[in-house]
Amino acid sequence: MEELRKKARELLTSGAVKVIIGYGPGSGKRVRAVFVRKPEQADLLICDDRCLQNLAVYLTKPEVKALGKAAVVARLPTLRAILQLAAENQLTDGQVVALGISPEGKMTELSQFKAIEEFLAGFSFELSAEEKATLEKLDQMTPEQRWQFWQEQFAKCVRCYGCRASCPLCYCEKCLAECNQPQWIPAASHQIGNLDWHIIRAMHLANRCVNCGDCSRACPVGIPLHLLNQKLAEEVFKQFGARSGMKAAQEYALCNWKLEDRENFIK
Amino acid sequence: MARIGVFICHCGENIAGTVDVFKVAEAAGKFPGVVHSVEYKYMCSDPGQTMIKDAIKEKKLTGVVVAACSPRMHEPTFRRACAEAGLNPFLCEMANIREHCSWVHEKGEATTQKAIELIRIMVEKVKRNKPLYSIKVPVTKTALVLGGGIAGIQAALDIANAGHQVILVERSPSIGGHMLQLSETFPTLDCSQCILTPRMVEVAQHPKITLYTYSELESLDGFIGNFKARIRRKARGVDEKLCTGCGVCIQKCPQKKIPSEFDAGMGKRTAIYVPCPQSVPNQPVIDREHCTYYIKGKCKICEKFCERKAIRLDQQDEIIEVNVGAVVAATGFDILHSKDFPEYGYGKYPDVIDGLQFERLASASGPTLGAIKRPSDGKEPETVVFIACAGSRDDAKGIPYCSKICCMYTAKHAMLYKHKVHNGKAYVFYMDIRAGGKNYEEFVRRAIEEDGAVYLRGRVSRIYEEDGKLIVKGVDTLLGAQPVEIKADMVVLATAIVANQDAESLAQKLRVSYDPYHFLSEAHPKLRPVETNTAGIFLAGACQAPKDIPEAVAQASGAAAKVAGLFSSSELSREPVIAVVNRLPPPVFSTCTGCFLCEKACPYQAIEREEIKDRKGNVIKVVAKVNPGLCQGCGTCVALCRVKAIDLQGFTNEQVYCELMAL
Amino acid sequence: MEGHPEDQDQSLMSRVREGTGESAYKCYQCGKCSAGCPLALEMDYPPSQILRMIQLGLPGLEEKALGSLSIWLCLACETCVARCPKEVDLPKIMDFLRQESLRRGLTHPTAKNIIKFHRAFLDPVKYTGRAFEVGLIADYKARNPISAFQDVLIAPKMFFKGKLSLAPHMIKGRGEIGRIFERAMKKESKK
Amino acid sequence: MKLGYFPGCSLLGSARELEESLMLVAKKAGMELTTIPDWNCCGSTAAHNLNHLLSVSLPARILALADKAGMKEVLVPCSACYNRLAMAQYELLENPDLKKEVSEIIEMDFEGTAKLLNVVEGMEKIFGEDSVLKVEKPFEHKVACYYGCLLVRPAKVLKFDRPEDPQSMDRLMKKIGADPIDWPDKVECCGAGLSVSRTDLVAKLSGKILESAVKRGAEAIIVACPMCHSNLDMRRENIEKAAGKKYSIPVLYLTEAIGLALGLSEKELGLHRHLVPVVFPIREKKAEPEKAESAEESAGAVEE
Amino acid sequence: MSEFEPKIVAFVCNWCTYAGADLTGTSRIKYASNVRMIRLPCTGRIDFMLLLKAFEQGADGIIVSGCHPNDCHYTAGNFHARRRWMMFRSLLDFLGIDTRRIHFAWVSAAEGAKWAEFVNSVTDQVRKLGPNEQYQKLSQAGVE
Repeated sequence: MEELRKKARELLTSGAVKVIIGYGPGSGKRVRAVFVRKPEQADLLICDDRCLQNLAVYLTKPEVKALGKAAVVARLPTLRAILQLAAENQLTDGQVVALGISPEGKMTELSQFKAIEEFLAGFSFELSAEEKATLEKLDQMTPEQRWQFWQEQFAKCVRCYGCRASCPLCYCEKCLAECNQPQWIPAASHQIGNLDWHIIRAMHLANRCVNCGDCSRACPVGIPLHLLNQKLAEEVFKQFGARSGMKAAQEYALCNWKLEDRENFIK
Repeated sequence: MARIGVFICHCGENIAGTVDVFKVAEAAGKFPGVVHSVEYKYMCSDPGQTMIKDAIKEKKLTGVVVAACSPRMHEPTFRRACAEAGLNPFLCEMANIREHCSWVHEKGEATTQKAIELIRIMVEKVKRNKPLYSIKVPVTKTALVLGGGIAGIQAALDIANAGHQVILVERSPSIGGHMLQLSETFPTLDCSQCILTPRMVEVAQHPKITLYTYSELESLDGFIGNFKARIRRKARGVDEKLCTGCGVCIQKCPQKKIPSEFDAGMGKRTAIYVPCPQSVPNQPVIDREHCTYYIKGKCKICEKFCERKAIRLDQQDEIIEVNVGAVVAATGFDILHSKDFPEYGYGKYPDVIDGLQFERLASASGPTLGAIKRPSDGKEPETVVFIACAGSRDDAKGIPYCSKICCMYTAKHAMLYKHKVHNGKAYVFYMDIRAGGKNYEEFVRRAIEEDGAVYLRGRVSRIYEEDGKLIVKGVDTLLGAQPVEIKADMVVLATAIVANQDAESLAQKLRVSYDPYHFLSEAHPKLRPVETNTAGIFLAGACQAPKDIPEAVAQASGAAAKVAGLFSSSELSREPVIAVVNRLPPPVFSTCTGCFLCEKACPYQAIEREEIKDRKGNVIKVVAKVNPGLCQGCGTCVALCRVKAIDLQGFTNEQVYCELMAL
Repeated sequence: MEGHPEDQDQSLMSRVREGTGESAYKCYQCGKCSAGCPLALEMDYPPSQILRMIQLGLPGLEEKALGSLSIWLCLACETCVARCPKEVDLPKIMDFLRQESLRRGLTHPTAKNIIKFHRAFLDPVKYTGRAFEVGLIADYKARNPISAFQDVLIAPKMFFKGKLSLAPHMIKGRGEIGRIFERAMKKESKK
Repeated sequence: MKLGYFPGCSLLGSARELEESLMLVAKKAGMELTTIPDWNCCGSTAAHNLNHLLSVSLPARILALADKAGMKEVLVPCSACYNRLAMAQYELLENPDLKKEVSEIIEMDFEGTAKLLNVVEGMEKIFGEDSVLKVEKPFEHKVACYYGCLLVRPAKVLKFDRPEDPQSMDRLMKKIGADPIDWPDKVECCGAGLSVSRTDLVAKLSGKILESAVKRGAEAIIVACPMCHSNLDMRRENIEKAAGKKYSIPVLYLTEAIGLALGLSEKELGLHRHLVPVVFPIREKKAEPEKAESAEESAGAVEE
Repeated sequence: MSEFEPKIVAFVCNWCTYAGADLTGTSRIKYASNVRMIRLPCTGRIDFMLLLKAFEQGADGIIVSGCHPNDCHYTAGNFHARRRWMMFRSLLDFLGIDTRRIHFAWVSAAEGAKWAEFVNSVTDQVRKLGPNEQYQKLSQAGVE
């Protein structure tokens, strides 16, 4: 943590960056995102187990961009999000400094995409055994049971779009949910609209989601949305060998194809 | 408010026999927005079309649905009729109640009901149709032909003779290509150079053809009718305007032992050289890799002896830019090289040679003046083994395809050898004899029956040297796969035809697709064999697939006809069924987020990046833009776009959505 | 699924495909294998012809292939597959044909020596874990009296040169090896 | 330096001199060879002729033992064992179902991580660029390097040298002062698997190889494989009988030739175990007369 | 109605399947009249959202069909579509949506008979599954 604060002070003092996006004290025992703009505020920064939010979400916000070059405290999913955003032309190299935090809590300054790529190459992007087991459990249900499970979940959805707001890859200025000519997604939070919304969101995040889990954490009614994204991430990897956020010049599996792609359902 | 007219065709009994057209007309009349609904015996007939035209005028229709046959049949007819009545043709849609309804279902209520629904779907669609206008693109009436082999020469001459400017770019110092290397051609055995050189001269003298030899395409931008090509003119070291082609420099050049590319290594050349005496242009180039001056910094003998003072040792490569409206790729082929045949000792034994090398041996203008002499000791070989399918149809060597011309040229080689060495023995190992073509089979039979070439069906497993002979270990499968050993003096491998080494990078420059073997791909294997999937770029010759001379020439003329067609008017007009990225007033400018995932997906590279700038010129955002010249309207980008910022005219999201809502 | 004709029956062709993953259909009978095979001339049918018999699958031909001497003469020297333009793994197919020939009891009479030798080789391995050259020669001769004199000349010389040890080597994991043999035999015979 | 080591059955018996010479050279180079504990027979030609599962399972046990012993690289001097081990490893890694089945059969987990080295690769390591070994008595003979089938094929699996015209042994021979000939039979088959059961065929195939080497002036044949050695050396009488002529050319393991050049004695290297005496034409007199003699002989043989 | 007649919506590309279905017509091959075709230029254009909307509009079964691999009029639209459907289908399955109601096929312009057979077989299968209750219940629940 001291290391991080020191680096933050350094970066701000030297003027290398104008703002540090990191975690700071929130209400109670919680932490929240803070935007440190002065070296003397660097001591606000916290880095511990509570700091899970994917701060890459702020990088595409015009208000944040207006502050100038940013450094962001970045755990692995945040680093992946940065590369994925780069692959989607939302960030350019050198625009952001990542203060990479390894799972052991060690900090590394990564100012180029290449450095982030190399840093990430040292870590596996496999789901944890626990995550795999959860998916497996769902996979082993009958379709009816799965339908039941998800319907119960989606019934709770109030369409607050917290999932969208927390997602670093939901940076579209005008989300499809707001398109009304035609109105693809019924606006009200009834069953069909909810199902549509979550299917569409999952499809849009296929091979883009970096598995930070912020959607589920943000959901006020506790829908395990990350499962949908994890499922598709696993499918994309299994079928096309692609993982999101590995390279700044990443290819997107769904705008690509191979003659050897194999399915078993097209007659 | 929409005012839609519905016109239901009986098609004689074809529709009316199964569908209750009267009931359909009545039902359609009640759809919201429909102000006119009629049926008629033959809508496509003159009176039928007149009905539509009259209704458009009288009822002030804003959209027309013709319920009849397949739009693939009569959509152009009815759209034309609408246009004649002053309605934008893209406000007319067809409901297919014949092929998709009356012909495939039994007479009855369900079928009639289906016809009604099909019309309802189209009515809902047409209500959202917008007038569209054909896209006009200006055309630069100059063609760029890449490659000066027989295909490129033919294409260039045909286009030029149709009255258009041509720029012909050839990589090597002379045009002529591989055909110029050949001795005689099958199945007529006429001399290759005798028929080719007049064409080469014609190219050089044609007022409409600009010839750039020793030049290569650097890059190509733009789209059909409006390409910009950058061409690298490699430093020749000789001023073409001054050089008379007297050849003194070549005689005096001290570097005389460089293997000649033109002679496929069978002969030698100097460092300043022309590939062969018939070269066009006949001005030499300096091969800097081998020239003493460039290696050691002194020599300049050529400069000293050149009376015209045409030698330019300090010349640099030059890049020129040209505007062209169409491109013909005629970059030809290569053959498989030595490293691929360890079992045949090709590259190890000098007397194991390839087909092109044999051509040079057999050519009257070749290094042996047409005498068949083996490379190792210059002796006349008494026994020659020819091996067809050397590398072709060989998955293990990565070439599963048939090289197409080897059967014929191997028969020719065996024949030429027998004509020149009467007592010689010619053995041909073959797999199948593929001699489809005018007079081709007869030609092969002649090699066997009249010239006595011995054909053995089977592959050769191995070649090795023993006692000065090449031991060819093969098999004859017609003898029950009996191993056969032939002691040969020379072996000629009909090595596979492969794409040029840089074919892939050329394809990427041209943005045309290519197959796994790097041959350039035609737009459709049967119906569009000379076009590529990039509009305005055409193919000729063996860069597309292995071909013989007549085929290459035919394709070149076909490509030339396509180019001449394209150049027949100064503007080209295209269907407006293309994708468009929305543009909105500031501060949004476009709902496009600039993720450019569509860019990769587009099969036509039609997605471009547009920078939106403020008044000071600062970039506010970068959004996608569709190049209307390149977009073919498949709509893959539309399905991919998360925010639906991109849409396909004629099949917009709204149109399709409303079709579904009408179900 | 892909409806390849081979998958639909129990022809030798489909058995080969199951057993080796190799398709005899890939072969287009160029004969390069027969041309390079060191023993093609000794065989009753050159290798490419064996493949042809499998390809055709006509009555009698499969038995002819399985009953051939060729499959037992194959040295597995891999010259054929190294040069095969269609990358057909013929030695692998030969291995399978030998085993199939044993399963179906179609083995060529003069191949019996070869089989005896292979069995004689494997027996000590089964019981001791390693091959035993003295035993091998003795055992092979016992199984094959006709050729009893073949190696009479060599064996004593080998002793003399210290090249043959008289006692077999016993490894500790003999039990494991025995079980490996049992399981492999059982599973293979069921195929 | 350390390497895992799998001797194989032949090296305890008919190919003792290969092990002896290899061990000596390795020791001299400071290379420690650790034998796989409780190794078993690879099953050789016999297993893959009769039972596919057995032919994979026997090597699988060996490889599993090597894994267990933590060996990263295993030197397998016998080409036949090397080939069987490499083939089984390849097959098992390619086919997860088979891997599972075989793991059950051998009662051990098979991972197959160890890299296998054949004897030529082993010697390249032991006698490589940075080796401490010095050539003391150059092996100045014209030699025919004979690789046989098992070292180079199938190339897809073994990925060793150029399968049609390998050079690695030739390079090693040049290094010790020998003059390797260019000849076409480097990778021809000697008849290995039929060594005992069809001596007639083996005599024919091996005879062709001998003839080709002698004809091109070789003074020794250098081999890497016990099978090749036994066919060319132990079966010499059979070959001579079939050919109707005598051949005196000795057959040396490459380890023996290297050992000689390093100054090791013939006895230590086990040269006395050969059936064909290791004698070279005397240099001073030049090799020509003897070669001429053998050429005459071969001409005579043809006439007979 | 004595038996349940499913509503089938087919999304087809203009160049292969639409033309193939035209050929079914010109060959006068009869098939179930349950299908309604939506013509699009290419399978690449078929947005997965269209399939969702079709279910919501009461479709009991859905057909998606286009050119065979390598035959796409636009060279690669069908390859893009294939990847999309691979993902979409596994997502639907993961959500418990009955994937037996969505059928994919490659039907070329020459395969008029295949089109008829395919439509018939899909219609039969969906008829056996009965009405699309999952979605019907959702829509009822959705009425506010």
